[in-house]
This record gives sequence, C-alpha cells and structure tokens, in this order.
Amino acid sequence: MKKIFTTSILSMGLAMPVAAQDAGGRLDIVVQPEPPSLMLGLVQNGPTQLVAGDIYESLLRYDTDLNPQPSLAKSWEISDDALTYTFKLHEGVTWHDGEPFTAEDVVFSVDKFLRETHARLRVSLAHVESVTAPDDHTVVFKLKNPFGPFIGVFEAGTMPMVPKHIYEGTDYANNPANNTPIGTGPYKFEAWEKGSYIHLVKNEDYYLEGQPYLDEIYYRVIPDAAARAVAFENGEVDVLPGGSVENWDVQRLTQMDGVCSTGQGWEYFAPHAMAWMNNREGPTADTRFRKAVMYAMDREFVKDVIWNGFGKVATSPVSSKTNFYTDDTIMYDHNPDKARELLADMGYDGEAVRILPLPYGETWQRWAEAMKQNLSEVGINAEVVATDVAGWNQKQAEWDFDIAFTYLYQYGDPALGVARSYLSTNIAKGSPWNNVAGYANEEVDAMFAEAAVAATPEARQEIYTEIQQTLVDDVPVAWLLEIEFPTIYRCEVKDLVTTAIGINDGLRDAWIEK
Amino acid sequence: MTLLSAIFGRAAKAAVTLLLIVVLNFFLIHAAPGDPAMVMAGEAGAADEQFIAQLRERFGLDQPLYVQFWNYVSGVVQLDLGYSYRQQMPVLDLILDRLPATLLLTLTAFGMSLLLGIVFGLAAAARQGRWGDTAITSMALLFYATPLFWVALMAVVLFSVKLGWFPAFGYGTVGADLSGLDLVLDRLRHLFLPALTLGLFFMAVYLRMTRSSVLEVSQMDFVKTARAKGLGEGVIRRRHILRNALLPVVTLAGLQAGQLVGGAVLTETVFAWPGIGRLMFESLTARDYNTLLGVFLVSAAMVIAFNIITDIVYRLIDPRI
Amino acid sequence: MRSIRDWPERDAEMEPVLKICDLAISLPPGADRGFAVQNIDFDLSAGEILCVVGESGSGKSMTANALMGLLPDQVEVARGTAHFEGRDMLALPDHERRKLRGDRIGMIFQEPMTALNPLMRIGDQIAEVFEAHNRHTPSERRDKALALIKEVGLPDPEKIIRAYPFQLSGGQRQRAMIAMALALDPAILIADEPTTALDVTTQAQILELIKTIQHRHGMSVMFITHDFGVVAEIADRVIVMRYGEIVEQGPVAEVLKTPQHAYTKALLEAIPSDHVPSPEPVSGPAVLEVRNLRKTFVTSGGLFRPKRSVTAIDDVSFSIARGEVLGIVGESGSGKSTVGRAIVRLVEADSGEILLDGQNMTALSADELRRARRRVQMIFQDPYASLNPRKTILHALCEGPIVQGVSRDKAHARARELLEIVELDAGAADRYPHEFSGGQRQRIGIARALAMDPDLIIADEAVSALDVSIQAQVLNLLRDLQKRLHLSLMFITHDMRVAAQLCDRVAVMQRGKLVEIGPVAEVFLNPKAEYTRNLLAAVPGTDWNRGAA
Amino acid sequence: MMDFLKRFSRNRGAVIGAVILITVVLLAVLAPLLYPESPWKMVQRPFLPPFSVEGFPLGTDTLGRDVASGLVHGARVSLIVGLVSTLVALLIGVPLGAFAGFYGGLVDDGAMRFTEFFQTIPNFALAIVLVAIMEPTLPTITLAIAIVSWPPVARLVRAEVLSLRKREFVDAARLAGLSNTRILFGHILPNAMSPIIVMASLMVATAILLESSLSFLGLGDPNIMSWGYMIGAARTVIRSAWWLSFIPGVAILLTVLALNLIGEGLNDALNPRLARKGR
Repeated sequence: MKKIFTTSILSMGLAMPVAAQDAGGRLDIVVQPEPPSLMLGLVQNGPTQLVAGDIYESLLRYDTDLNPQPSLAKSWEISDDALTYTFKLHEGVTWHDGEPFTAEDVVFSVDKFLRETHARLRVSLAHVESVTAPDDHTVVFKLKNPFGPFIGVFEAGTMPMVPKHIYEGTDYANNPANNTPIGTGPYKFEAWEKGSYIHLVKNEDYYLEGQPYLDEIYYRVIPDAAARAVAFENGEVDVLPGGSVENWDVQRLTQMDGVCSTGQGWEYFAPHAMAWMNNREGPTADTRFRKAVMYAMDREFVKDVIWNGFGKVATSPVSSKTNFYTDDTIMYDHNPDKARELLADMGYDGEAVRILPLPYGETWQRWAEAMKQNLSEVGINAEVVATDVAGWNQKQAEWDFDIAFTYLYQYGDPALGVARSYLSTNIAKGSPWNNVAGYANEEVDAMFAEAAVAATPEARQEIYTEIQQTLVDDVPVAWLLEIEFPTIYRCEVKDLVTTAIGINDGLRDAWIEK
Repeated sequence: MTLLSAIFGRAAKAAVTLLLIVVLNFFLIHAAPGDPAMVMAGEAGAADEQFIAQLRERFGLDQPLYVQFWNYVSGVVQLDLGYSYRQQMPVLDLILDRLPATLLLTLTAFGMSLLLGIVFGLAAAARQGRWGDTAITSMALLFYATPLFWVALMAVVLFSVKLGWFPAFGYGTVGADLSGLDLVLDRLRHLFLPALTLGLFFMAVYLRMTRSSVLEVSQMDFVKTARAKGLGEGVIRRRHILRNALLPVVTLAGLQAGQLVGGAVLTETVFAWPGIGRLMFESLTARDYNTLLGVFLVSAAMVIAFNIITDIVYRLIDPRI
Repeated sequence: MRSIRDWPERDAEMEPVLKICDLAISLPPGADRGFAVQNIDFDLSAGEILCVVGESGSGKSMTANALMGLLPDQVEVARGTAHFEGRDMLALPDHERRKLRGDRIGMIFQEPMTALNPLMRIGDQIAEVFEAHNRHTPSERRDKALALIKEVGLPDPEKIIRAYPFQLSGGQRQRAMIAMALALDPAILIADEPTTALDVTTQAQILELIKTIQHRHGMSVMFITHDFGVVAEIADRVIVMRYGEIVEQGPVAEVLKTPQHAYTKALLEAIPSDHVPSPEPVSGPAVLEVRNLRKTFVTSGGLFRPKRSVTAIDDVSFSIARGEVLGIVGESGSGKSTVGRAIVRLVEADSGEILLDGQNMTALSADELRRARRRVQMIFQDPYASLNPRKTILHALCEGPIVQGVSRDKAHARARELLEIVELDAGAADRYPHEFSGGQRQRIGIARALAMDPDLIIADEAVSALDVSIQAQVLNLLRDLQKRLHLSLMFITHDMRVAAQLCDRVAVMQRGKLVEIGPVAEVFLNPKAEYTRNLLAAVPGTDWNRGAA
Repeated sequence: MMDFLKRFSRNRGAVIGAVILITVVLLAVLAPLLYPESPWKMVQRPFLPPFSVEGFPLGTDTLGRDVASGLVHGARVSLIVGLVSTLVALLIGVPLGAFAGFYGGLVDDGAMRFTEFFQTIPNFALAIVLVAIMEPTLPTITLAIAIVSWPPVARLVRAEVLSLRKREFVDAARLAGLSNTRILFGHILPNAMSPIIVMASLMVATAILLESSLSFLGLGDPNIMSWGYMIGAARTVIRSAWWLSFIPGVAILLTVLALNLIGEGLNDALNPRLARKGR
C-alpha cells in the first residue's frame, strides 16, 4: 500500500472558500501563563507552543480528523512494510535569518537536537533506526519495526525543525539564539516585553505565495483570568485560546455580539482529565474503593456546572476523539448508593484520603472541592491538599497522594498518549508523566506492546478495545472528562483554527475580514 | 555627622542586612517542595527521568546544597544574581527589565498616598470634631479596612468596564508606538487604577497619622508662641504645625515601605503590571530560585532605599539630627 | 542686688494701661469647678511690673491667656471686660485681637525648651513677628532681629540668628523669647512663669534683663509667678490669687510685709526662710563614706556621631554620720543627682569607693547587691512617676520588704503603721496612686523608703515638684521623722532655702565637683567658694527675706 | 473597670464597632447551629442572586453552595486566624521588644537588627513564600501571618519599655531589691499593656486582611471556607455574579472596620490623656 499526497491537491482542499483572503491587520491573542522560552525545541509546554507554533514548523500538520497534511514536507510516502518514511520537502524555504532550509536541518533536528532535548519524542524515536538526507529536499526515516503511530509525530510541538547552522556543536540549552528564536514559520520573532507581550511580525519570505495574511501578532500576557476576560470584552485582545478564561466567563463572552467560538483545534491533544488513584497503598489500593469513587462522583454535574456544559464525560482511558476509542465498556454513572455499598463491602474504615488538585486555576480548584464533597457524601473522609505547580508535580512524582487530578494529551494515538499511563514498565519515581498511579497488569502491558506494532488499524482496534475493557473494570485511575477548550475569537477573524492542533499550529491561514 | 556620611553608614548596614536576607531566603526557598526541573517537566506534559536529570544538571541542582549556596552567595557579592534558566536570561537583566514598572507604581502610589493623606489629614484636623472631620476620617477608616485586592476588582468593574475611563490592566497600550506626551498620557492612564488601588490603604494610614499628629502638635507651646506673635492661623498651620506634624508621618512612611512593596505583588497580579512583584509570585510558583532570590534582594534593597529616602527627608525637615 | 526699698516710688494715680473688670472664665462641663477664674478686677498701670502670684490651679495663667485670646478649646471668657488703648479686648473680633498680639502686647512662656519651634532658625522666628504685622522688608527684618538679639544680651548674634533652638541653652532660649516679645515694642509684656524652669543663677539674669528692658522701653509688665522670692525681686505691685479669685492685691512692700488675707499669710509663712539655723553638729560613726567617686557619661551616638563625654562626678568624697542630714545643692547638671544614684548603684560609678557602714557597695555582686539594697533607700522627685500606677499603695509599701524576706502579714501590718506615721489614713493602703494628690504621694514615697528600714535615705529633690504650701508640710514631716527616728539623710536639692531648713551640713556641687562642704551656717553665711557666693546671691528676694527673718 | 466602660462607650464609633464585632462573633460561634450542613455542600442551582430563592438569602455560589452558610462559617476562620496569629505575634514581639528596651546595649542592638531585618523584607512577599514553603493549611497560614506581623509589636514594646524603665517607680522597685525579670514583668510590662492592647486589636484586623489576600492568591487552606477564599473563588465570575465577591468583601470590611473602631475606642479609654487630644 502506497500513500502519496501532493501539495496541489491538498492546498486546493484547504483553500476551499476560494474567496480572496483579506491581507493585513493585527491580531492580539492572550497567552497564559507567560512562556518560559520560545525555543520550541527545548520547551514544549502549551504557552510556548502557542507562540512558537507561528515561528517553528514541522514536516506535517493534521486536519481535525487527524489526517496528515503537508507542511514543510510537500509530499510523503510510507513503504508497504511500514518501515520506511520518505518526505519530499518544499523548495525555496528559508530560515528567518535568510539561510536555506534543507534536509540536513531535518536530520540534525531529529537525530541530534530533539533526541537530546525532547523527552516525549524520544519515546517514538526509539523505534527509528536511521534518519538520512539523500538530497537537499528528501528525508528518509527507517524504522526498526512497524510503529503505527509514527505518522502522527510530525507536528510542530512534537518535532519542531531547528536551524542546524545555529545550533550544531553548541550547548543547545544555553545558546544565546534561544532568546531570538529562528524558524521557518509564517511569523518572525520581533520583540518580547517580559511580563507584557510578545510581538511577532509577518514573514515576508514565507514559501507559500501570499501567506501569511496578518501583518503582526501580539501575544499578550495577562496574569489574572478575570482581567483576560475584561481584555476580550474591551476589545484589547481578539482571541482567547482554549483555557485562557475560566469556564464561567466562556458562556458570557460567547454570547456577546460578533463573538465566535470553536471547540475544534484540540483533536490531536484531546485533553483527557483524570485523577490518579494511588494503586499502591491506602484505601485507593482496593479496586472496590476506586469503583466507589467512580460511582460517588457526579461527573455530569461537573461538566454542566464547572465546565459550563463543555466537554464530555470520559468513559474510557481513550478519548472518544482519539482513534481506537470504544464505548463497549462498563459505564460508571453517578450512584452514591452503589458507592456506599462498595465501601461497606470493603470495610472502609474512614481512613483519610488526600485529594491533590490541579493548580491551574479556579476551575480545577472547584472541581477538587466538588469531588471532595461528592466523596464525603458517600462517607469517604477526603481532604484537599493545597499546593502549587511545583508541589503538585513533586507530589505526583514522589507518589505522595491518594487521588491526584491531572489531564493528559492523547496525541492522536493510544500508543503515544494513553499507554504511558498504564504500562508497569513505566512506573518510576521522579516524573509526573508516567504510570503515576502505579497500576501493574502484565496482560495489559503485553496488549499495549502488541497494539503499538500491529500491522493494520483493524488489528489495533481489536486489541485496544480489549485493553479499554480491562482497564475500565480495574479503574486504576478515575477518568473524569474529555475536556473541550473552546477558542473564543471575534467573528471577523477567519480560518483561525484549521488543524487538529488549532492555534498552537500557527496562524498561517488566519485572516481578518475587512 | 553629615548627611553624606549618614547615608554611607546606612548603606553599609544595608549591605549586611541584604546579605542576611540572601542567606535566609536561600534556605527558605530551597525548603519548598518541588524544584524548577519538576515544574518544567510538569509543564512539558511529558518527561522521563533522564529529562528531569538533564534539567537538574543544567540548573546546577544536582550539586549539594552548600555548593549551590556558595556559588550563589559568591556571585551575589560580585553583583551577579545568577541566571534564570526558566526565563533564559541573567536574573539581573530580568529584574532591571521589570524594576522600572514597579518603581513607577510604588513611587506613584507612595507619593499620591502621602500627598493626599497629608492634605486630607490636615483638612480633617482643621475641622476637628465637625462633620467634615467625621466624613474624612470615616472615609479613611473605610479605605483602611478594605482588602486591597477587593478594591482592585471593584475599581476595574467600575472604572474600566462600566465607565470605560481607564484601562483595566497593562503597562501601556501594546503596539501603539506612542512617543512624547502621548506616551506619558498613555502610561498615566494605565497607571491610574493600580496606583490608586495600592495607594488607598496607605493614604488612609498617612491621613490618620497626619490628623492625630497635627492635633498633637497644635497643643504644643510653640504654637501658642506663634499665636502670641500675632501670626494668622494659616501661617501657623503651614509654617509651624505642618512641618512638626510631618515628622512622625515621615517616620511611619519609612516603616511602611516594606508593606508598600509587598502590596505591589497583589496589585501587579490583578492589573497585569509587569513589575517585580508579579515576577516574584511567578518565580515562586515556578521555583525559579535565582529569580526569586534576586527579586527578594532587590525588593529589600528598595525598602532600604525608601528608608534612606525618608531618613534624608527627616533630616531635611529636622535640624536636630 | 538691690532691695525693694530702694526702688523709686511711682505715681499711683497714673492712668492704667489695662483695666480688667469682673472677668470670669468658664471651664467645660465636667471640670472640677465651673470657672477657671471669676470676679477678677485689676488695673495694670503704665510702666509698672505687676506680679500675679498663686499656687498651681489658682487661675493666674488662665487670666493671662484670656487677655491674649489664647484660651484652650472649650474654655471661654464668660463675662467681663478688659480695656486696653480705648477698646475692650475681650469683645474684639478675632482678627483685631490677632493684630494686638505681638504688636501691642507681647508674651513669654514658662518652658523655654518647648516654646520655640524646634525646626525654625531663631532669626526667622524673631523676624516672623514683623512679618505677622506686615512691618519692614525681609532684609530690614533681619537687621531688626539682629539688633534685638543684641539687646537681650545673646552672645554672637550673627551665629545665634542662624541657630536652631536645640543649639541654645535654656537661658538663651528665654532671651530669644524675650527678643520676640519685644520686637514691636509692645505696651504690655505678659510673662508667664518665665524663670520657673531655669536654674537660680540664670533666673537672676533673666529677671535682671526683664527689669532692664521694662525700664528702657517703659512697658507695663504682667509677671506671673508662684515664687514670692521672685515677687520681692521684681514686682511693683502684687496680686495674690487662689482658686480662681483674687484674694489680695497691693503694692509689693505692703503685701509682703503686712499681708491682710490669711492665705497670703499662710503662703508667706510656708516659704522656707533664709534664716539659717545652727544645729548641733552630729558626730558619730559614719554611716556612709564616699571616696574619690568618679563618673563620666559617654554618649556613643552611633557609628558616625562623635562620642561626647560629660563628667558628672569628678573625684567626690564626703561622709554622712549616723543621724545626720547632709544637703547636696547645685544647679542642674552639677552632678548632685548622679551622686545620689551612684550611691544606690542605679548608676555605676567608674571608680571610687562607697562604704556603707564600712561595706564597699561598689564591690558587691548583682546578687549581693539585691540584698544590700535595703540599706539605702530613695525618695524621688516626681510624685506622679515614682509610684507604679497599676499597683495599690499596700503593694508599693510591701513588695520590697516581702522580697527581702519579711512575712506577708508583718509587712502589711508595718505598711499600715507607716501610713499613719506619714499622716495618711490607713484606708489608703488599698487605693491606687492616681487617687492621691502630689503631696500625699510624696508621703507615700517616704513611707515606702521607711518600710525597708534603711540605714540611709537619699531624698532626691523630694519637694521640688510641690506647691509651696505642700512643700512646707512635707518638709516638716521629713524633719519630724528624721528627729524622731534618728534617720540619716542625704538631701539633694537645687533650692538653697530648703537646704538651709533641713540640713546639718551642706555640700555644694558644680560641674561634677564638690566645691565646698561644711556646717550649714558656715556655708551659707560664710561661703568660701566663689561659686557658692554667686549661687547665694542669685537666690531671688534674698534681701527682703533676710530682712524679714 | 466601670470607668473604662464608661469612657469606651462615650466613643460612638467604638460602640458601633463593638456591636458589629459581637454580631460577627455570635455568628461564628453559632455557625454550627445556624447552618449545620457543611458550607461546601452543593445545595441549589449555582449563581442564584441574593433574595431570589426562599431559604438562600444571599444566593448561591459558582457550585451552588449557600453563600450565607459560607459567610457564617468563614467568620470562624477569619476570627481564629486573626486572633491566633496576633497572639503568636505578641508572643514573639512582646518579649523581644521588652528585653531590647529593658537591657539596652548589645541585647537591644541585636534585637533591633533582627527586627529591622524582618521589616526590610516586604512582609506580604515573605508571607507568600512562607505559606508556599509550608504548604497552606490553617496553622501554617496563621504562623506565616504571625511571623510577618510581630516587628511593629517589638518596636512598640521596646519604645514603651525604654520610656517606662526610666520612671522613678522602676528605680524604686530596683532599690527594693527586685530582680530584673520581676521588675520587667511585674512593673514595666503591665504599664505598657494599654498601647499593646490597642495595637493588638488593629493587628487582628490586619491579620484578617492578610489571610484574605493570601486566599485570594490561592494560598488558602482549601479545606476551610474563609472570606478570602470566597472572594478569590468568585473573582473569576465578578462580571456575571458580582455579589459573590461583594458580600464576603463587605464582611471583611465590616469586621476590620469594627476592630479598628474598637481599637480607637480602647485607645481613648485606656489613654485618657491622649484621648483628649485625639478627639
């Protein structure tokens, strides 16, 4: 099976409303919190990618159904044995400093730079045998074994292209160029007024004719959520990326005249809110207790009141937006009586349970409060632990919790975003992003291993369905909500979200209607 | 004991105090749970132990605490406040970047509260016991009793959202490319609400102090002497009462400097004011040790500077010292 | 010094400059009486010095303040007139009265330390008078101020004019005040106890200055004082006030010589006379012996203030025999109080020996000292500060003995006994200090000292803060007790006349040195040191008093 | 005592303050009777405005919790934090100031350097760091507030002791052979009590403000309903439900106001000499 995509087909597909886009204008977008750095190769957190997504690019993008689209690669080919990935690069692409972008840059970025700096990509690169550049505009990845999710890693946040001529042979982390990031993206870094705003301007030499459309973008740093809402109301900012205002404001703001919103642009990440339950010790080590927790929680209430109706109650470790989801599992509804029964059955003695909330704003705080109240109503003695970001990470990494809120990205494929949380091989102190709950099930381990390298999507689906059924019955973690972060913007802004990564993918296509 | 040598003496003492602050804060901050590597790993959304270990090594956190301490202190002594790995720049640059905003805010709030406090305090004292006095002192009490952040929120709702008179936040109109008078006006418009919020409490403090101080000084013998000379009440109040009454107000103002700088943390957060108060709070959450220590050092230096300034003012007013 | 009899006769029929009729000043409700003063009628003639005498609370200052329009809030003139230059001052609107103040009527006050604005230069404060009345240009004002400074006898006028009050001594400040009052050559000068806070020699100089100036300018002076010595020194006519009313007025010679009113008589009798008794010398073993005592105070003004040192006690030696009263006299800063405090080790002497019955007090350890403290007790100056306001009198009298090991019951019994001895009601024991008057408190202070059954009592200005009639009572009590209980007493005072009344021997101190010591009659009648002579000469009213004795 | 009450009640503001404070205290004490249910319980639709639904006079918050219940339970927290932190601050500040003032010399120098040191660190910033380090719970918050509040106490006590120790009754006590500690605690400190009491009443007020500020920044104890928490939690909905921040704000304002008025009343009643000047 050979898959060939060409630029011409796709760009036609994307530019559907052939109506001429208006060029020019300025966009003010909230970024929260202020990113620590804009060097996407070194830092991949949300705020960094939001801004740096305009500066850096990768080989591909993904549409909202997670189908690959051209970006720096204008076409690509996957061999029938699924071991060789060949990318043809756009010609005439230059870095922001004028140097040409070539296949050598790709090899350097993937094999040298990101291998050293990018923890998440490193997992996928483990399947890669070699990366080579037969000519200036061709890159070839050779895999050790078939790896289904591999086509999904060519996204800017996962595999950003960094300039070889600047970074080769330097101490990446301390390269002074990190402060003036240089990529190939549609916008160039102009200025960063720390604590206030980041200013990007149009890349006049961008390789797509006529693009980008905007003259400049200001990413505005406004630390207080209420102030961010006010800023949008006052017209100071035009775009509120998902999660930048509290949910209570979302409804109010979207009801304003001339304000549009979209839930799209999160399909790739598919943020999945859940609560680790410590499988090692305490009451949460007992499956009956964990089930009781599931029944005690009123997740519909949380969705309706705390999330203002956005999102969907999670029923499985896999998001319904991600490939290979199944709804053929046990369903936990809000059933306090059942929870009490389970507790009585296990002989719960009232041992205190510590809930570690996610320190990312009021919504999460309220959520923890609601959970505590839900649990206490079925007789669980719960208390909320106060903590900040550092403490939250530390406590998770040190397994110092009973129940800990978190949300994880799915990265389009269970092998990338789901398996990591349940593999017993992934139990290790010191990181908040592995199997923190401490769930260990050899069968599940084996199934995940099998599913990642299974040849066909159908085969994978079968295994993943079984995995989901097993996990939902074992409830190693409490799945809470498939979060939807609506992006709020003024309606005259068009084509703001065109991919599964949303505005984090850069505003290449966005324009303002005059 | 000239002014200069006095200032020099204060500065020498201040240096010792600052060093102690560095020491105390260094250990305090390192006692907090989590470290910057943890935070960055957490933010990255994915991290293995290797990644965190790399970060720790990069930040120098893999070294024993006493080595880190020694490195930091020996740097500080040479005015090198270290490097913020999180913000990817030297702490000193980072702080110098943010300092003007804080200085502008605190000095404006300070000046405004002092001026208004004294003016209203005088007015209240002049109307002692009458309704004007009651009105002013009640107002002061109200400001004194209101939480700062609450005032901030209400001020934003009223002045910014409802009336649209002043911007709700920020340091200036972003990207407006203003210069000259326009820039100053723009800055002032942005400054108004935060400075008001921060200043109201202190205004109340100075008002009450001025009032009681004026009433006390008014009872003093030399005021009677001034009356016996046949001076008019206005002259007496201006020349004899005011200056003497200001002394305790100035002393108090110096003592309150620490609170003023501390209050900036809240104000800057609510109003998105890019100063060091906010930087402090952000670096605390991020466990950006060097930056946090640097901010503490600089804000303590600010407090000391405030104290020295009030000292100088005191000396200028009072020939006895 | 000239005696009153040498003063030229004045024309009694002279037109009064100021005529006060039926003046009454009301106090706010809740005060201990309804009127500060009432039924006040008197004239102030041109060119005379009229003394208004009375004890504290007699309303003498209130009268002066009413004239000036400087009454405190809520205190008001209830009725009466004060005619001055053809107008009733009390009926004038505020701004008219303001014009009179400083211009036609000048005033000086008691406390030179506080009566000047501490933040303004002397010259400016003087020039301000001209400014207040719109006279002269600024540079003329300065010249005038200079001239005034010269006239009141301040040294180095160019320097003084730029000086701040804190750089001047008390006497100099009072001179500066006088310069201000004189600036516009007023018709009347009101002086409210202007010398009370000053040392006796300074007082003499200021009195002299006021007389000279009065003479030169032909002003009328209303001089308020509590001291009949000062009256004798300066007055032409006297008004005696009590409880807000005038009890007697007349030419000074008449009032002093043949007082009509009982109160005046009582007051005059209460004054310790200069009659120096010649008590039997007390011999016997020394209860206290002080040898070569030295103490230097060093003010370490901090890092950048230069060290200043003041020698408070400079090689002082003396002894007190059992049953003897030794007076220590001197002006403020002479070190007399420091000697007292050094003996009880409230101040640590630098060197020297203090032998109490042969035991060296300076060599005691802290613990030994605490036990030995019983043996020397003090009576303090300020009746308001010397008793803990939060403790009952009983507690004040018993705490010491109990700490020293006396049983509670015994101490209580003794306390009640002592209260009787100092002529207080035994019921006083359970009350708090603020329920007592100054004189009563001083009695309590004496009882407290006696309660410890000490070998020596040091009385540090024990009667200085009291009104003259109370002072007399307390002095009598002390004398009685001393005789009755055969007390050894070291009596520290600035008042030569008081010392003369009580002491067997007197020591005179000046700037830390003991300049003279001897039997009281010898020192006072035959002073050897020049300083002692000056001191004695400066005592106001000496001539009159000696004549009276 | 009667005398004191008479003087206190002559100050109209102080009486108003006392009435407010007594009301707050009563509400706090009676909270379990008035609202036996947990204030965290979600009882009604969220965002009910005040007086819109029977039984919820102050409406409900973002999760449908009863605001009135939160207010009453929050009063307990605010008062406890205020009182306990003031007490702790007094326990640090009074002895330190007393020893500094009484012994002078090196003790004084050391103690005052120490105090100045704490006054040099911006107090709110220090409180934030302390709470962050110790993790926010009621005791740690209280302790942090105490740690940043004691320096003024130490200064005040020192100044009082400095002036009192020169009084003659102290000399008299010394001559009676009393030990230093007995003089300090038996004679000097009792006389310094009234300014300390006045200051303490104001410190309680300041502590309540500090607690609410910390809560506002998210540094409150998440298991305890406090006024600062209520404002902080309502801040994000200030546009759609202003009353949620307004009501607890007013509660803080009134309580702090009451404490200030009482402080002034105490000042007048305990220092009658100053009162005449002040009023």
